[in-house]
Amino acid sequence: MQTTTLEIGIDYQAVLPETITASVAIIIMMVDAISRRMERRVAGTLSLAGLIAAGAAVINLRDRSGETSFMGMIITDNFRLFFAMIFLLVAFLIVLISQRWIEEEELPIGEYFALLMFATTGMLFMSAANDLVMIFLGLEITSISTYVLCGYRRRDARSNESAMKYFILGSFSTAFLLYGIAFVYGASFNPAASPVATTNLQLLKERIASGPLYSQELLFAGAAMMIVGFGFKVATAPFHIWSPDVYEGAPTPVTALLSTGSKAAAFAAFARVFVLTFAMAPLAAAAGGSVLPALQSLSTSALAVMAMLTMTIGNLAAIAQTNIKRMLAYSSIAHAGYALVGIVALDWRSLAFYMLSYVVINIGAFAIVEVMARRGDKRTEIADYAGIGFQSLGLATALSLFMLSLAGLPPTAGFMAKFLVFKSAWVAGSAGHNGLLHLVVVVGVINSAISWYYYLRVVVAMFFREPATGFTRPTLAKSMVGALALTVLGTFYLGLMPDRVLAVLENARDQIVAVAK
Amino acid sequence: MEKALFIIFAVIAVASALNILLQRNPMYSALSLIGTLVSLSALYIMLRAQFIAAIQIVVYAGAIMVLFVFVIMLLNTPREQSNVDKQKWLRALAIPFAGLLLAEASYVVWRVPARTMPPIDSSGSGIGTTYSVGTKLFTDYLLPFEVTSVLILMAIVGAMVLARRQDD
Amino acid sequence: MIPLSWYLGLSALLFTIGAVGVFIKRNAITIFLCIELMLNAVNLTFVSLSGYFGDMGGQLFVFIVMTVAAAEAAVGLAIIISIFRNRESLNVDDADAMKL
Amino acid sequence: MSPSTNLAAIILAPLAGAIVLGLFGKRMGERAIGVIACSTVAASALLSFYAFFTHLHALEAGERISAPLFTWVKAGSFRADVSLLLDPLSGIYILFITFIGFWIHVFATGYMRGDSGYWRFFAYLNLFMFAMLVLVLADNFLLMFVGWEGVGLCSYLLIGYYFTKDFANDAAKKAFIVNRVGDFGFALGVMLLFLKSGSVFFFTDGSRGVTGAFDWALMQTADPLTASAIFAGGITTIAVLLFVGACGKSAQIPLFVWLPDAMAGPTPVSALIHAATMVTAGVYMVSRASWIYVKAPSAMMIVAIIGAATALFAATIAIAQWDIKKVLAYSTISQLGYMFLACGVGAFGAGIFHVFTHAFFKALLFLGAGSVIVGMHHVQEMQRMGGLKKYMPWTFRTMAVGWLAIAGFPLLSGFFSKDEILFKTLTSDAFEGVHLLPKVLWVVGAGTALLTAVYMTRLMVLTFWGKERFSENGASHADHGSEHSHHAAPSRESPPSMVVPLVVLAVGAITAGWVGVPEGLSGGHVRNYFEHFLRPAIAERGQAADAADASVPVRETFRDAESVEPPFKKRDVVNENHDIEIALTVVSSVIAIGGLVIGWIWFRRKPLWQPPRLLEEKYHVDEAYDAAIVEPIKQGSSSLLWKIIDIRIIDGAVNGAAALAASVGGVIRHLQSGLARSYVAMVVFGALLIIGYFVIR
Amino acid sequence: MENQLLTIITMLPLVGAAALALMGRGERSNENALRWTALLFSTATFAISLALPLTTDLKTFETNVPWISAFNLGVRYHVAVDGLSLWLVMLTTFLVPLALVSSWRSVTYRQREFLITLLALETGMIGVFVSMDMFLFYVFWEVMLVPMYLLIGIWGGERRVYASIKFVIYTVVGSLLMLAGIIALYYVHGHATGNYTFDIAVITDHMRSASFLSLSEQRWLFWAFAIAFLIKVPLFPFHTWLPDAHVEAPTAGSVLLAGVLLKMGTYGLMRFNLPLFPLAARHYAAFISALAVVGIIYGALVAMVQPDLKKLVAYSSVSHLGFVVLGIFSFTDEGMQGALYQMLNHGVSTGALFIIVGMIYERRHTRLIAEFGGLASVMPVYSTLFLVVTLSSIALPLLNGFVGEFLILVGTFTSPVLPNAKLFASFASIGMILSAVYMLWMYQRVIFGEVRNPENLKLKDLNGRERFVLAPIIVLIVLMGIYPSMFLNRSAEAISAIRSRVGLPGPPVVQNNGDQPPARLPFNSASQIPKEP
Repeated sequence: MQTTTLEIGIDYQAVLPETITASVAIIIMMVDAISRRMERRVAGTLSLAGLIAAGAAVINLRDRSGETSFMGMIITDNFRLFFAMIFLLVAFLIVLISQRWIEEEELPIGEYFALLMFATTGMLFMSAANDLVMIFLGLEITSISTYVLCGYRRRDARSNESAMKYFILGSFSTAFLLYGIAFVYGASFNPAASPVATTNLQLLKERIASGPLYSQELLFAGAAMMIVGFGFKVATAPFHIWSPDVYEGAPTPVTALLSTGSKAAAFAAFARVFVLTFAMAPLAAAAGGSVLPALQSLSTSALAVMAMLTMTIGNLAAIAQTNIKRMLAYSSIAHAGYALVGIVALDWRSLAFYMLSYVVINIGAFAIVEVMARRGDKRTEIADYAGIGFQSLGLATALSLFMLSLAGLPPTAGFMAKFLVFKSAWVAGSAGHNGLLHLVVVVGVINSAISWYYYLRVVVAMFFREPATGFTRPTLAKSMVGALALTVLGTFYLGLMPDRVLAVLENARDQIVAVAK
Repeated sequence: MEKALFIIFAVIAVASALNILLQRNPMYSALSLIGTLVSLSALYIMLRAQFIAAIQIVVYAGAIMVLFVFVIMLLNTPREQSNVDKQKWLRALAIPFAGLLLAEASYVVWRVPARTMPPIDSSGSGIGTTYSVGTKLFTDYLLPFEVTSVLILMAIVGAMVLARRQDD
Repeated sequence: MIPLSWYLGLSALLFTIGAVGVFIKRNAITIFLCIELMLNAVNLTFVSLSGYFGDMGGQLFVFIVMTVAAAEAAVGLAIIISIFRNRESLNVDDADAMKL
Repeated sequence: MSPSTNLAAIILAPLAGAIVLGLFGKRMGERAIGVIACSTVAASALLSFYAFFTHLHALEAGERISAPLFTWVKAGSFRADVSLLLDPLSGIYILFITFIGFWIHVFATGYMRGDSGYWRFFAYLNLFMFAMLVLVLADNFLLMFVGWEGVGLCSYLLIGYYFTKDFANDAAKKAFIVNRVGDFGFALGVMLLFLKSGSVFFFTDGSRGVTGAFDWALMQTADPLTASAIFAGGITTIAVLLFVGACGKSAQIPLFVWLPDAMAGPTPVSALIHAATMVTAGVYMVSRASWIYVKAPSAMMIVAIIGAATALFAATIAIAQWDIKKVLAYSTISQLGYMFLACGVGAFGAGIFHVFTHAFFKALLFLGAGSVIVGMHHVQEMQRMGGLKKYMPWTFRTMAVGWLAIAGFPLLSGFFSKDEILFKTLTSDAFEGVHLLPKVLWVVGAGTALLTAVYMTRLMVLTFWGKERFSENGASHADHGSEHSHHAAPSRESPPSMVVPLVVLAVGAITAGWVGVPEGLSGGHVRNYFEHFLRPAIAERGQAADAADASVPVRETFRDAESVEPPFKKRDVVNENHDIEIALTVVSSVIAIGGLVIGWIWFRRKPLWQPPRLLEEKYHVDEAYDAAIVEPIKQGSSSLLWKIIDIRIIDGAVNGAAALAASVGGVIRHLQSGLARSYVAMVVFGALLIIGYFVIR
Repeated sequence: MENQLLTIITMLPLVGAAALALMGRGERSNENALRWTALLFSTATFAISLALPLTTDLKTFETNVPWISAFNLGVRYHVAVDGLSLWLVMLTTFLVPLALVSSWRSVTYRQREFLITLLALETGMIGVFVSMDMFLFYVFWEVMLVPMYLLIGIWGGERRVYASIKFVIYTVVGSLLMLAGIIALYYVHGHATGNYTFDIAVITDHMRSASFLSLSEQRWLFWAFAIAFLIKVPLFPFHTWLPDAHVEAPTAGSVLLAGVLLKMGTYGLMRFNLPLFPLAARHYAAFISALAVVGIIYGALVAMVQPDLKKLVAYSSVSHLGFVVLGIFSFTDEGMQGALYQMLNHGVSTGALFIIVGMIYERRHTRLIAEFGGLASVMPVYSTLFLVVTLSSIALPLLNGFVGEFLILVGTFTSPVLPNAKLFASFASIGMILSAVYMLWMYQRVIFGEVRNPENLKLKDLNGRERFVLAPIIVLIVLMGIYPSMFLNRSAEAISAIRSRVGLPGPPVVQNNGDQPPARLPFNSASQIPKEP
């Protein structure tokens, strides 16, 4: 690596998607500043255009396989591209479901979309990161912008509270993550190598795999602290504790973003570190040294326990909820548990597919919650949904579909995702003779069964109960209709014909292959 | 000599840090934190991080803490207005949690192999100088550096949006 | 020569103090200060490792962390202002509208 | 007419009648219904006679006419065909079934006149004929079971014919269920037989590739006469299980309880189903399976003892009943016991002979009773009859024939069959080692015969002689003070449609016994035609064992039973015992006449003599069953199984699991205090755990 | 085109549902159009499905194309019928139109959605029976839950919410365990043979040629599958969802629930548990048979004391399905053929019973037995048809129930695998007595006696539509009783193939069958084996 000269090849293409989203954010701010309020809804359109352009930029990178840019700071591989597409999709859908909402709420429009774009930029960096510093930065960009978004309805005490809780706990856990990074940095010291210590993930992997390490303890403690940090961001037990309150208080589209985009981004970073760096290629023999296997088995068992705990807590607590946003928050915790199984199984592909499916379904669900809630998040109790089934058949059917898909009903995306994750875990457990992984699968399926109960409660409320008074059929904006159509179709598409998407994932020539060669 | 300096600054840092917790007035807590920051800055110099030490004073102790003090004064809180403490039991957790966390950290630190600082590079381009930091920042850390600009911009937007007056 | 572990130990001590502060203090600003203290503790670790390794990476990381801390401070304080306007209180124990 | 068509037509004719009546009967007049019902049975009867007499020589020669129709059930190695079999045993059965059945149909057209369910009644009755004929013509156990359950069904429908009356419905249900208990044994017996022999067919038929269970049985060595053989799962077990079935259908102890209640049905039904035909199906089945029984002496002993016990037991109850039909019902049970006694001592032929004669005189008696009942405007209590002789002369005359026949008055049909049974019982060698048993059984049989004569005399006396008690209250017969408001004055004699069958049957009751005059009466000069005719269809003790021992091809042994005199030990015994037989004939004549005389004297003097309560109340068997079986099951099912196990325990566990999950959820929820600082503490706690795990490992 | 027939049969109802959804929304007169459209589609499905039994070579209907091949998943769209599924498919297509007609007038609330749900349910049910790929099977298995859930929940009785949720959760608990089992089996098979596939026929074939599952693996997998199926059956003590679901479900729902859904459990046992885990099946045969026998007697006893007609029939289903399970685990041709036959019988008879109960419920809006009595006087046709169905249910010879029940008992009695087989059969035979007790007692209380409740006096006898519904069922009841060979012959080969698998690797199961060559599943699955991962 050339560090002494100033000749650094700047590969603009490699950061084009992030550049586009960040630039769009800035453009939105500028347009917002110079335009009158009535014209400000152009911000949404601008965001959509920017996202599509960013998508094109991502696709443009599809031929790269594991090339690093910016002195190893970012890497362009299938992992990055797939997750990038997920984030862009999330942002796209969130923009669609926010357009009408933000106007009705009479909140600053330009800043909202700008912050959304910034958050997207952060997510994109998280999936692209090949260095812990980039992960840290991406995480912070995402987090800080979502702190603001949570408190976006400034006059609403619940929104404030949500922002404050998220902020305090978020920064607190970031400190842990950072401390973990520092430890890992320290552990990587090798006077014979250049640079002597590093936060570059590829280098870290090589050093951990082949040794010698400066201090094994530092590495392990660092890994543990990073689990705390990531665990917090993806909301796994026992670090899930913030999410119900934050989700409930945040404006509904923001909740949708939090539970999908930032969760997926955190999972991307999590997987980048714990699947692609701190672990051996699945089924590969130990390359030498015993540190990597030891670390891997430690994190596998810790994460397995966390996964089981997470899904159980999420599901059981969801049963007792009466507020649909809060219920979806707990459901989101449970899903973090299922997705974590993908990391436990060291299979980022099924994790990625899980995230894609989950994102589509969950945004769909939140979109309907948003429509039903009306201005100021007023109708978010499950009781408010009583009997609306036949008064607003389309919405109710769609919501039922999302609920059942979240529960894992075939042939929808939710089932396919769960199936792949559990399959990976089972296969990994059988191949590695790790009974814990089998246990994870069994606990997972039992939890899925439990989850049916509370997901069905929504269906029960909508279709089986007497109609509540005072319900009027909501009108849908075109953008909302588009979002719902996309999510409904996506739910079926991913469940019925996942072959295409899976093939994209499968053809990934990723780091593991590169390292193995 | 060095050890004496270390001990002095370390004691100041820890004492100030503890003072943050002991003070009821956030203003005093903020001032205590400045004490910690300054003593850390001194330690940074001992660790051959002159540039970092400098910005620690300028940026951290200066800019950021001033921001804090401003906000504290803006909100006009000479004392904690509300004295509700719904979770007294948390105090009871403080000692065991602190003890455990410290024990775990110390165990890790204890196991870190001993190491002496490398000799100072005579060329003057050793670590910690403005030159070396600058070089590194615009080569290896170019992208992170650029990304921080996005971060800052976003923080400005966010802070603006939240802290604007209500009737805006 | 000061052993590396002294620095690391000091850093751990500061981190712990910060962490404990976060959950025993009630004033939002003080809590925030404690978080800043934790970040500084981490910075000390980075700098000391960097110094003992003769590697610039740690210091650069600290540089980035400081920027982040600044951004976080701006947003965090904005949030605190915003909540103060609604509640006239900085006590985080007052904020429990959403629970269970 | 080929045998297949002939036999198939025999069973299909009544079925066709049943279907036509069932579907269209509602819109027909009574006359048309009567014609259809009677003509189909008449057709069946004519066809039966045709079949029987065209094949008489073949049958006498021991041939079996089989009529395979189609394969009914085939799964794995299990196979059962719908195929019919005409042999001496089924031949005799179809003759008297169709013959008596026809006359009872005729009688019923008169008896049921004016009933709103006329069409329904005859549809059921025709259906019964079909089922009964299937039962006796079946060539395998499964098809036999079809008829077996089919007659049960028809019995159910006809007992409950007056469906608005609860006692009729209860009786119907009781009949079906008690029969099901018997069927339970029957089915298990068939299964065990299938397990052992690999077939449920009676006889081997190479042309269809079926092997016969009886041929298998023939090859077996006989089980010893021990109690353990009953439970050994061998041939004795099969025999005992089959007998359980027979007990149900033929109302033997302990499953007899349904038959008295079954009198709730119209009287022709009682005559046809519950006297002449269906109830003798058990005897038929046991005789049919004689091939098995002869290898199972323990089972034979059980059959004999149960038969004798039932005979005596039912007779004692019969003496104390007031309802004319109940008397006849218990009498039927008693006579059925007689038949089983015969089977049990190995005299299957004598048993069948008694079935044959009994069919005539018992049908006659029931129809006579029916005629009386119609005349009395549906009063059945004998306390309120008396002196009917002059109102209903033909009924009286024909019933008198029946009375004498059943009492065993010399030269009437009952005399010969009963005499044969008693003789075979006394001289039986079926129970080697238990020499006393035949004598005990004989004493029981003779006692029963005496009782039979007595209670039948009581019935006749109470009904036809003495004072006319039409206006008396049935419940308090001795109390003249309470004048009952409604008078059941007898009308004139019943219409010809009822009287003619009575006369026909009376002739039968007199003459039916003459086809099987015991050889001993003629000193062995005249062959007992009936017994001889049946011989190819019925196994005898020792026969098969010899066959097996001598490795003689099985088929020949019984095919040529007539020409080649096989070394039957029993036959020799019979020959030697002609003298004994004559002596016994005298004894039984004395018993019969004595019984008649005793009855006459006693009941002419005290017609309303109060019998012992215990007998009048039927030994409280029904109540005991209720208390010991029915109620515990009902209560247990309701309060224990349903309300405790199902709702409390199983559902409780399910709902409990759900509640547990919800309450755990509630607890977890309370971690969520809403206070950010506690969340921080929790994060620290989690961090401590994970770091601790990683550091310490 | 012909080999797409199964797909057409499966999907046609769904197409009908879509058509209903798209039909114009007019006034009330429109409802008739909706009903007729639904009936048209379901009848067409039945008509097309008639091609199945009329074709001698069922293989021609097989469709086998890749579905999800990424990730080396090897999921295929493989549909086929064999002797095992043929009649169950027919049963489904037969019952759905009848269920539709039976609720012709009774469902007025949300007619359109009701019909859509019913048709969607039909697709799900047929799909389960024709799937020859575990993945596909699972998809249909779960899909079918939703319409049933909605049927109970929207159109059900008072406690419909409780009942519907109970139904779903019970089923889902089992089926998700089965999912784990499917995944495990998939891996074990793929790992051992190198051919990662969900294809039932392929795996079954491999299982036969070289047992790749150890005994302990078999045991675990056996239960993973069995629990799902036994809950669905439902076997004692997993049965408590059934009475609730039945009582609350609308008539059409009950008919299909009892008629078809329960069969999926027993079908699954025969399709998966026996051929795939023969050792485990043999090992647990006694245990499951014991549960089955307990279920037979228990179900009958509890049925006896039910005050509610539907509950009574529901518990009788527990009893009857106990027979089916018993027959399956006898591992004899007789028992298993009988079990299959009994599935059909139960579908027809119990379906008819629910239709019959629905008919008086429509008239009186109560199902309590005590409310009735004496209906024979006012509704003679109804009473007669009711009687035939009752008799079929208590297994009267020459009606359908008898053949199945007797074969099962014979099979159990002669089972070489069960210890104390005779004892099992004997206790099961008690169920034969008890079924007569509870059915006849119920019949007596409803139909016989005087009309005591004046409400019952004005009841109208069956109208033409109602007679039309019951007529085909009655015909089938009689036909199946008199000429069962028509049905048994088609399934014999498939059954003995399964039986011979369970027989492996021990001695042949039935003494008299030693000379038969072991039969194969009628699918040519060998061609797929060489695929390398």
